[in-house]
Amino acid sequence: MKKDDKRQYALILCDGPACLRKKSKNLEEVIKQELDKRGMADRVRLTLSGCLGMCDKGPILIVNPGYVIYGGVTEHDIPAIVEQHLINGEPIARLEINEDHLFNRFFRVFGDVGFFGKQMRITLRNCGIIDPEKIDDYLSVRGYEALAKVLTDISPEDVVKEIKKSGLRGRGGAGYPTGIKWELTRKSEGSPKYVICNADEGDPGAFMDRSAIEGDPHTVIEGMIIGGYATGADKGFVYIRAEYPLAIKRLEKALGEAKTHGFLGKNIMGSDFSFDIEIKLGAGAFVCGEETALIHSIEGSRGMPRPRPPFPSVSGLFGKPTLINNVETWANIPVIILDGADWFSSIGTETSKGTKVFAVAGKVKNTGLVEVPMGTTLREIIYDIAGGIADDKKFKAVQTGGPSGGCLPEEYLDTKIDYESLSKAGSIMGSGGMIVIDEDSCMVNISKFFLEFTENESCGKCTPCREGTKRMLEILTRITDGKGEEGDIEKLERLGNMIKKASLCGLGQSAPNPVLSTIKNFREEYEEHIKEKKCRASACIALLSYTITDKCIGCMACRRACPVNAISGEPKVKHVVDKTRCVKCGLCFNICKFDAIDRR
Amino acid sequence: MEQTLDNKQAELKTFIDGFRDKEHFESYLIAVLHKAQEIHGYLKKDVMDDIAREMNIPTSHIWGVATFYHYFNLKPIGKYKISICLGTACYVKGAERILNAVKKELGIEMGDTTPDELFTLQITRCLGACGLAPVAMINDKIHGELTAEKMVDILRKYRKAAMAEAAEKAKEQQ
Amino acid sequence: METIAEKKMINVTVNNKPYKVGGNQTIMQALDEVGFRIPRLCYHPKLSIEGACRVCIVEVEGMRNYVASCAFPILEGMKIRTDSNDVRRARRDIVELILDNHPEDCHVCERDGNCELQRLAYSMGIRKRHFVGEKKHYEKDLSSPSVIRDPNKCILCGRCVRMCAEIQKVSALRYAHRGFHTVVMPAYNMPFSESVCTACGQCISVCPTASFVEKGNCMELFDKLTNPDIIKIVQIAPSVRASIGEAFNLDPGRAMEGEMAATLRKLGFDYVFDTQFSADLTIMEEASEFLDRLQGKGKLPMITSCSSAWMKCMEQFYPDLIDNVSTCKSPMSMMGSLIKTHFAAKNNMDPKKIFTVAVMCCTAKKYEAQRPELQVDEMNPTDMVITTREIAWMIKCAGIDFLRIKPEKFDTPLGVSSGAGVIFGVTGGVMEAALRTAYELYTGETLMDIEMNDLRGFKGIKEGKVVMDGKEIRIAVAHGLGNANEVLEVVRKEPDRYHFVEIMGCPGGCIGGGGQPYANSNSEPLNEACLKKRAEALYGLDRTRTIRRSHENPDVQRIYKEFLGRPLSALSHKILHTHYKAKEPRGIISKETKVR
Amino acid sequence: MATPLETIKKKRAEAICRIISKGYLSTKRVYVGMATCEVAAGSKEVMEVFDNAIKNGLGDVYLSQKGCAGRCNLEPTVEVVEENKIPVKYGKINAERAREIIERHLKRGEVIEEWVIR
Repeated sequence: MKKDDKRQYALILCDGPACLRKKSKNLEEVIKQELDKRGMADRVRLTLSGCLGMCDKGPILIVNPGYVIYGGVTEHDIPAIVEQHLINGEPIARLEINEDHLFNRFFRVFGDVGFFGKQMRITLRNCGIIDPEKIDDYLSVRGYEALAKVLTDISPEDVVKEIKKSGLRGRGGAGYPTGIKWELTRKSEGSPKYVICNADEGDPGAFMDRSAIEGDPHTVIEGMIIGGYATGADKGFVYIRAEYPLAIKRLEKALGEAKTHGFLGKNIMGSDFSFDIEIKLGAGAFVCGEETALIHSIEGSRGMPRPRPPFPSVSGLFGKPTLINNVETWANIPVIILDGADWFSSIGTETSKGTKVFAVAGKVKNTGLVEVPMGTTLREIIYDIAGGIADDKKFKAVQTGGPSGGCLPEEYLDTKIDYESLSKAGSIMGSGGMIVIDEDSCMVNISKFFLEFTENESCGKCTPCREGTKRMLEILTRITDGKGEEGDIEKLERLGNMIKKASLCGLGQSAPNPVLSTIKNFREEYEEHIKEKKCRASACIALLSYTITDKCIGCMACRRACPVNAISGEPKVKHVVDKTRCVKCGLCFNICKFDAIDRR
Repeated sequence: MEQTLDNKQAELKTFIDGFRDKEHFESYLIAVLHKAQEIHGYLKKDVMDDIAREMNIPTSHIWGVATFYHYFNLKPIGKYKISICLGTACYVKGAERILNAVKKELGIEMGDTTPDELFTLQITRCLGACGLAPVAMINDKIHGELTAEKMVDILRKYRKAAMAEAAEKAKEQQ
Repeated sequence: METIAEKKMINVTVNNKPYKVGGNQTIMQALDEVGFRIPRLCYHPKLSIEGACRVCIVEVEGMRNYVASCAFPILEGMKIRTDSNDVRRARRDIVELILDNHPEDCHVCERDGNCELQRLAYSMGIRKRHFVGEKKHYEKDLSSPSVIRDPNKCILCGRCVRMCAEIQKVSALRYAHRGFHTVVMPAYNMPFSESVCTACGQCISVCPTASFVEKGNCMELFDKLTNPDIIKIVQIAPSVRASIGEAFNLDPGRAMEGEMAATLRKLGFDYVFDTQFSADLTIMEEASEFLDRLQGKGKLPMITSCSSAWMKCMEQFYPDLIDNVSTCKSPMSMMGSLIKTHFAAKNNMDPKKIFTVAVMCCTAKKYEAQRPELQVDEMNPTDMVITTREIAWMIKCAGIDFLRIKPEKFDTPLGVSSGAGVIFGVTGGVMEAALRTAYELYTGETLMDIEMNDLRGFKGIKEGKVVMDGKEIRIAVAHGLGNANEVLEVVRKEPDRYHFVEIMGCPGGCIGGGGQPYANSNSEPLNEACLKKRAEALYGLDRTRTIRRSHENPDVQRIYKEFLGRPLSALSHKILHTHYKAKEPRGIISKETKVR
Repeated sequence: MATPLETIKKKRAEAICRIISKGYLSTKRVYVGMATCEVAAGSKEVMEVFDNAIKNGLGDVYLSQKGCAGRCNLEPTVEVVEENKIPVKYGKINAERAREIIERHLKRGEVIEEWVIR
């Protein structure tokens, strides 16, 4: 390469805790200085990334294009890297490490984008990289190699051991250790056994599973086949929402191609293991995300949960031992097999290993799908990845776990994401919905929204959920309608705590969470609604009051518009709203051209 | 071409027959209901009666299943099915206003169909297009970044298109 | 069945006190064993576990949430609390939530205070209401002549749904819709009368409230009783006398035969006859029909036809077996037919002025009474059917001191019965009675050993053999339509397996009928001990009769001599027999689908 | 008989050959996001623009669809990957912008900075 080559470079410097400990922090400065010195600053973009999962070889610096990974980089290596690699185009062999984890492919393309910097893509490693409708694309990124590996030389027992060792926990919400689930199903007597992929993603605002299946369906399929092999099942079902036609189409196509290639069907890849997968469609019932309800739905019944035990691993689909994991959990399996349980368990926190996908939505600058190592803080996700609050508003709360989760205020922003710490903070990991709420949203209204959802989705089987959520919703509605009564908060707490502990299934047991957590963290907002009939976010329409300010020029527009004649005033004289007549329809507010209507 | 009723019945029967050799034949009820709805537009009593006979499932069970899942329509639906997304992302971004605008424009409530059988109004929980919030789906097309005004415009376009189509048809028949 | 002694004993603590209980059972069963009685609602020992009402929750140490004791297995070392303030309050709140969505008309409710919900509400200490809000509001379904369905009183315990599907295998009822809008209803929310409902009334039996009640005819009957222009004739079924005492707080098992005769007379009936008389007549016809079939005149096995719920079930679910079913009308309809023909003629009465009432243990008999195919000379044999519960109420309403009434005899000629007629009311009884007569008709010898223990008791399906003149007669007895289904599937597959099959629509036979008194506070619906005592009452009456075989009933003999000629005569066929035909909607019994 | 691992290696090699035979080694590779969310934002039209351009003679370009990378608010997204260069990620692409990418980036090698996702 010649010196006048103006090619651009992207450097990715690992900012993970392990690399930080090895004092790579000042590397950032050193690199910048060196680039400045060599007049390269405009041709090189330096991005800090979250843990790249190569901690034992850190500090890590990656040079793109070419995706050359340098390990054990010290500040003394920087001038050489800039000189030899960036200017002369010759990678430095002595620093290069040969570690190619599956997730790295994503970073080859996206590693220099700030949004992806702090992310680590394990389950979504191929999403946005490959053509999901071509098995060739999947094969080219070591697809089905994990399956081949277990079929060649790992016994089912050892696969289970490996999954246990990885520390992987269910990504659908509760975080039950996946390996133990596998082991229980493996050890259960009964035949046939079944494997189920729970793709009934129903949290409002969560679309991780859809994205994963639409972007990389084969990963899920491969995970399921390995699960079948490990537990001794020969049949799998993907239970997926009917509302996801494209995901269904891609999954169907992927299943067809996998069959053609002999990854599904009789004697997979010449082994004596046979396995098949069928798709079963949901039909619009959130509760079918609960495993016993899901089983009933596959069986062709109403998706109503039943008491456990017996657990599905003992008596599940058609009364047989059944292994149920959700999409994200399944997508982790091939990675654990190929990159090893040891590597996998090196990512994350003490109790929660690996990564978690979140659908970040709400009032942030960059909404989107985010996969981060466990242990990343809420603040990092909201501010570093999602770019902070949109429109320069003030952060108010972050809601995780959807209708089963809770709302966390600012003081919890430095909570490290894992199952335990989120639940300690009063929320849950859930399946990965993350809604950021700013000062324009009313917490009572938000909790009403979630409760409306669960009340509507309650299957109606058990009393606490069926009747209790209805009563809670009635109370919340009257609070937001300005008819709240003294004692309503206590009633909500009393019902909420009872429903939590007495309901039959997870849906009911978690239904009061949004209400209880907002009462805990934003009690003053509830009190304002009830005692002062005031909504500080101006979101509860019935609590708003309209006044006309001095900006009014007396144009009569609002007076004419008011449907109940609550506005009076002579032309060219400031008008007045009769609050006793006002029905708070907001027409005057919308029609005023002079910004003279004050609504609060 | 409009399918005749006999053809429709035959199509459903063929679909059901495809499951007959499967283990747990009855467990395919929901798939069959999906298909029946696809063929007939909604689940009518005599179709469910047929399914009951073909699959040997009590009608009360089929009714229980059909009423449990919100995806199934028990009444005829309009030419255009409007699903307003009330997922969290859309809600936070004002989906309720869109919903109210549609209700007002069409003069119908949730779950209803306009008297001209053009529009059916439903809500859905997250279409997975949160980046475009608030969104609504009309038949299979997703409309994003909606405002109340934009939504009303869209509805009027659909109505205009349908009327033009009807006029065209009337012309042809003449 | 495993007995307690066979269970491995385990150690648990309940409210901090140690207990030894049998393992391999639920927490609720274990607690029952050592003298606790956790409140319960959706649980019923004969039905599958639902775990839905959450009234039976307890605390178990180490578990985050409350545990439904009906559904959770008891485990070694478990530390259970039934009495903490938290769990007590949670239970109370759950019951209040149910109550909050229930009409508040207890003082005018059909259950007359004998309501499980009301008892629960009281015992939970609900004196004030905290969460009152919107209540559900649905139309009552009055379409069926037998059963009224009132969804407003339904608390969604699902016992009726499971009863209808699991014990009866009829599946007329299911949950529909969901959440707060869940309703128990027939398919398509069709009127009950247009559903596959067999009118057996077992939904009423298991309902903890008054969501299901019989279609009452009491007020209409009071009207008739005061009408001097009509002749009021009543008959009373065997099983009513075995259970009516319970409606007056007597322990089960008191047979009140003469008391009933006296009471009915006091109520204003002109003639009080006994269905047991026509039961004897049924035996004469049915035994003869059986012997005919045995000799090649008709299809075997022959299946009994006295149970009205079974007959409706047969027409909708088993039309292929119509020819196997005996053409005999039920004893109730035979009685009505005789009253309006022979009895009227003999006493110079205008049959059109006769009003026949049947007091039955049964709601399906209300349906039977309307059947056009039972008519004689275009008259319904039975003009009105009232249940045990209804007559009990009428007795109270009319101010009759039932418990101190002096027994009287039934009127003749339709009031004398043999012991065989008595045991019609209990499962196996019709078969036993028929065999007592058939044996003698076939062999010419009197059957001495007439108490057939093989056919007694509450096993779902009972099989037996009788040898008549060297010919082996194989018989089967099933009670409850679910058990019947099993036998009938056998009949379909192996038509030669049985010669004679008895089917009763209700568990236990008529003594467990859908019109019988509600269980009292110390028992539960269809409690087997209670059924046993009712059966014992009937077997006791049989034992004390001097005449125990139908053909020995002198009044039966007389009626053949004076009127009918002989069994299966042309007149018999006209008056006492009928034919059934297939009915829509057709019933479907699924092999796999469970109640969900 | 070959072990599954040997089989998979062979299959992978075959797959890569097939991908290459479809023009993977072209100088420029264009990826268009085609998940539900991207389609909703209009990526189908974008895909058509590229597809038509290739059909009408735009050479040395490999076109493929891809799943959603997660940048919801910037959809539809398009990547242009060239060997030895940092892949260029474009956001909020519509048909018109797609045509411009073809003219400026694919034909003339100019990265359209203002649409690049950083």
